[in-house]
Amino acid sequence: MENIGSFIDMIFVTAKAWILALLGQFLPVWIVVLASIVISGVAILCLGPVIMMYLTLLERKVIGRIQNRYGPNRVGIWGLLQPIADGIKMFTKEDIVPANADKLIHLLAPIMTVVPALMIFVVVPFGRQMTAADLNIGFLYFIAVSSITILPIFMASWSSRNKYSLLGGMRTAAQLISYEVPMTLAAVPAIMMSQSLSTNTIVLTQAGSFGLNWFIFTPWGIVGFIVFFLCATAECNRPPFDLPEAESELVAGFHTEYSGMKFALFYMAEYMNAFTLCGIAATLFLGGWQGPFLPSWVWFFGKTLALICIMIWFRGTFPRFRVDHLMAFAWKFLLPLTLVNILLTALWQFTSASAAWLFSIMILAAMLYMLVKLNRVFVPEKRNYVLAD
Amino acid sequence: MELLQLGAKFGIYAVMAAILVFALGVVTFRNLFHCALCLAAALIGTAGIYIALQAEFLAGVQILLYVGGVITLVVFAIMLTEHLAGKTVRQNNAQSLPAIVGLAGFVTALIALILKTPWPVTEAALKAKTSAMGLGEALMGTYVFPFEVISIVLLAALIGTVVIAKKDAPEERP
Amino acid sequence: MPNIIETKKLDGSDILEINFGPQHPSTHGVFRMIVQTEGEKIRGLRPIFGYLHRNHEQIAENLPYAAIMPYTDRLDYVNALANNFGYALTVEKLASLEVPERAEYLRVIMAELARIVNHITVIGFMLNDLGAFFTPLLYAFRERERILDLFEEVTGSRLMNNYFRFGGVKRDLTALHLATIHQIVAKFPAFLEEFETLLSKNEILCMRCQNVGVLSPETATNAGITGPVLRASGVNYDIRKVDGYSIYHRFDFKIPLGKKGDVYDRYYVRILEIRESLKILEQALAKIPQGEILNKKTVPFIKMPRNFKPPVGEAYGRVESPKGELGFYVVSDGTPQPWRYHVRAPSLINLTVLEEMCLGQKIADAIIILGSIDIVLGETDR
Amino acid sequence: MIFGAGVFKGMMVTLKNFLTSYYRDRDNGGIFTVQYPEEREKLAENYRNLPFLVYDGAPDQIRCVACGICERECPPKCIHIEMATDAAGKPARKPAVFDIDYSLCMNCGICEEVCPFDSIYMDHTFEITSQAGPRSLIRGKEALARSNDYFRKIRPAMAAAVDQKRKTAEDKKKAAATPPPPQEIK
Repeated sequence: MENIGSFIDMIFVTAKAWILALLGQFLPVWIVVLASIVISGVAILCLGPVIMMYLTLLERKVIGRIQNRYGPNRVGIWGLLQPIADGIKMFTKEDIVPANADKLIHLLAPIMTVVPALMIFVVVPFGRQMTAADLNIGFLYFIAVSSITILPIFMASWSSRNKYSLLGGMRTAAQLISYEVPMTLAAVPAIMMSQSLSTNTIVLTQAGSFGLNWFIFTPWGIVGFIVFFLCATAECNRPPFDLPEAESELVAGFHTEYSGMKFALFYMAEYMNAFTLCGIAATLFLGGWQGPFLPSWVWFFGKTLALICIMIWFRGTFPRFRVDHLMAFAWKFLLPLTLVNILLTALWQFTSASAAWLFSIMILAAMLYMLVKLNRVFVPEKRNYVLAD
Repeated sequence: MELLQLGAKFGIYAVMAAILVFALGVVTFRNLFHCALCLAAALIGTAGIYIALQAEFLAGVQILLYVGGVITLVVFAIMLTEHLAGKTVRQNNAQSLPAIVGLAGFVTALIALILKTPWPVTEAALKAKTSAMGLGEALMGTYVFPFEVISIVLLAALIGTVVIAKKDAPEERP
Repeated sequence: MPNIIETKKLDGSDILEINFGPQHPSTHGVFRMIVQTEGEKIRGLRPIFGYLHRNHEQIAENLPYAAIMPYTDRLDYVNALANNFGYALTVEKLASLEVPERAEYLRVIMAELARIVNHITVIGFMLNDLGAFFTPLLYAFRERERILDLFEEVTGSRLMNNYFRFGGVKRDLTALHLATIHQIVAKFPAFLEEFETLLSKNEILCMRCQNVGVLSPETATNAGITGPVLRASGVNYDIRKVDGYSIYHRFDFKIPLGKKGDVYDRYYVRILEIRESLKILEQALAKIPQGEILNKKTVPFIKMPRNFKPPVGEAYGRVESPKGELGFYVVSDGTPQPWRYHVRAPSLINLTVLEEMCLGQKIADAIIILGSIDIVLGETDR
Repeated sequence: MIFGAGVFKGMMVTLKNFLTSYYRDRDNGGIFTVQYPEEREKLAENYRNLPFLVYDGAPDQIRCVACGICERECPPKCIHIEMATDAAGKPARKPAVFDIDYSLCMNCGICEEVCPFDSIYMDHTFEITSQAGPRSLIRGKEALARSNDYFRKIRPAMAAAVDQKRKTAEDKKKAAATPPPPQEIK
């Protein structure tokens, strides 16, 4: 039983090792090294688009159910072939480039969007020993690469020569820069506790008994997780933070002038970003692949999918923020909260658990109260309506 | 294995060549947005060189700060002044001669500084100095005073920006 | 590369001119707004309409009176019954026709159902403009569907009802239909409750809607604004109360009034109006008498519409359509066709204050302010 | 009021709807849509879409007598009628041409209301799209003719009333045509 469990746990790792061993028998070492990179790379390159395709299906299904309808169910059983049909449609659509567009940059932008989205996959720990490259600066790498994603959006919005695109691009820039700050700061407690930037080490720190010593089970973990998750939602432009592509205002924001496969690439990047950000959130606060009984990669994908479902749930429920509220929310609400949270984590390391719980909750409650009081604009006005004759 | 190393070496040279090409682009393109993009590419290339020199932390910070921060602000500024976005500008002006002289002096000083610095060359020394832990210890130990001073300067700059930006803004409805 | 994105200088700041529409996801049809923005802030807004002009009034002046009825359906296609009501009322005034008791009740019941349909549709679309991805809209449509099914059974069509006749209505409601309406009315508060829990207290919605697009009562009255938009500004003016046309004076209902006249008030006043409509429906269902549904005098004109010649004169009839005061002005010269026919479309007149409400707001606000005015381009452009 | 309560409650509403969509029926928060080509909602009897002509017996015996009232009263003028002539050149009280342009028709039902011969009614068919262009939507009298049985099937109550009316009219006519029995004369 134990053996079968660990075999399933390590099935992908074993498979890769087996292939490499096979190659090593009759090929020089350097090809084997190269093959190791290629195998991981190909796995990620395949995983990315597949994840994107089926996330679109999942999203449409879940939102459909939320709205009391079926969602796609015509192509294949349960609509399982729908993403493929969509893909064919995207490939065969005419590629329209506006007459005044900067053609080269217009072409490069969608390609450039996908690259960082794929690059982040490298440091995501999909399971035990299943990180493509266990960099010792893993988290920094993630932050750095995801900060590049702004550039292609700029390129798309600028090269389209369209006012909607331009506005969308400016909103994106403001939003991504703003939310990167609280996102990074929200992750700091996890890094402080695991004393490492490596994503794998962060996961290993959360082992404990039954692999359940997740950071989210601490007060600073909850706050950090919620803030990180909200910022992640904003980082991949998902509702309620989807201002850059706000359909009802800016038509489609920065990708208004894109069609066909270029358009699909933007979507691919968005969904892959959503996946990796949820994966990183799970890694930082939900114990990554840690968990009892089930194989590690099942735990990882389960947690990530659960987070994605929450994102979809957001989309099915909330109206969109407005630009100034969005900024205020990041700078005046989330940022102070994360700073206090970092302080709390530092204190947490010196005190006993029960007392720590008490003062943490008190500090957080006081902070929240203060922030809500300071940000009057977030609090709904109470209104009474006259019923006249 | 030798082939791999050769490949790696070739890769580094390719990155360097690319940096030079993009750097040339920065100073020759007439469209400001193109210049900014070239600058971004050159800076990413620089991060690649850092990685080749096993300074991953520095590479990460390079991309985060320069590409994610500085370039974004530059591009933002270009886009905000919309009438600049479509226009092309001349890249040289009347003061090119003094600029060349100044640049030559700067480059000489830089080279002299590089030659004089005792670079740690052994593997272990590199690890100790460039790993996140080593950098952290250096910042919080040896160089804690300049570090704090810089943070005060940055704070002052931040407050100054807010004050300047706030000055003319009329009272707005919430 | 030519410079497409030109900016103008206005008061020393860069003004960017953006064209919303005629094809835009949230202009509710072919409506166009030229918006001058400074960053995200609106500095000027010019509404341009007329893209859906179909010569409604001219067509009507060349048709017999009865044949105009189906055209009025197409004015405000979200609630055709209110248009039918207004037109029928006008012609009855012109020809001094009485309406049988039961027909009056049927008219009120159908018109109030149409008001509910209109209000939930508008709220749904407004929330869609706010960026709530279709969920509230589809919940609203779910309930709307039940009422539309009833309309289909009674009038023969879901939207283009053509139900009213001069001096009555086309078809009677059976006991079964009345029971269905009873059921709809009984179930509706639960839906409203759910709908309100979904978003009325939502912090994001309140942030977006409260104190946005404020319309002062003075501006509203001066501009001739009517309907929920006016009442949200706190002015107590409802033609059902002011005129007491048809049999509205017999029912006990209140007029919900807003406090600030912002988008949130307009949203909430509509929800409260639905509740009042439900009250009217309950009372009407309880009191509906048996009897004729069409005035004896007009029965022959159903078969021969061209024989219907109102005496020479003019009449202006108005109803409280869900969008505001819907008025019809008809001049008869004694021929089978009206000599002059004019529609006072509330959508058009409510639209005139759009710029007033949008100035100084953000671009995103312009969209929801437009949504909260509740325009239907079929009526605006005619 | 705790900050964030509104957001949370809204999420609970959508969660409830998500869950009930799996086990409730359509009137109680279940899935509301109809899977159209396979599943169809029953059309209400009074539903009116496009007009058709009723015939009794053989398909060429349409009730229409080409009086042209519907042609004149049709608000968008989508009906075109030409009266047939018999061998002698006299009007035959039958249409030679009866065209309805379905692309113009606005489904108001006025033709049905004004027709004195119970011959034109509104159909339940709505799937009339074709790729043959707008001219294919101009339907001649052969394409418009439907049997009285079809009329009874789609609108039973109305057809029964019409049949009853026609029967009494027929009886009256017969009574008028045949000489009354002598004993009734006094």
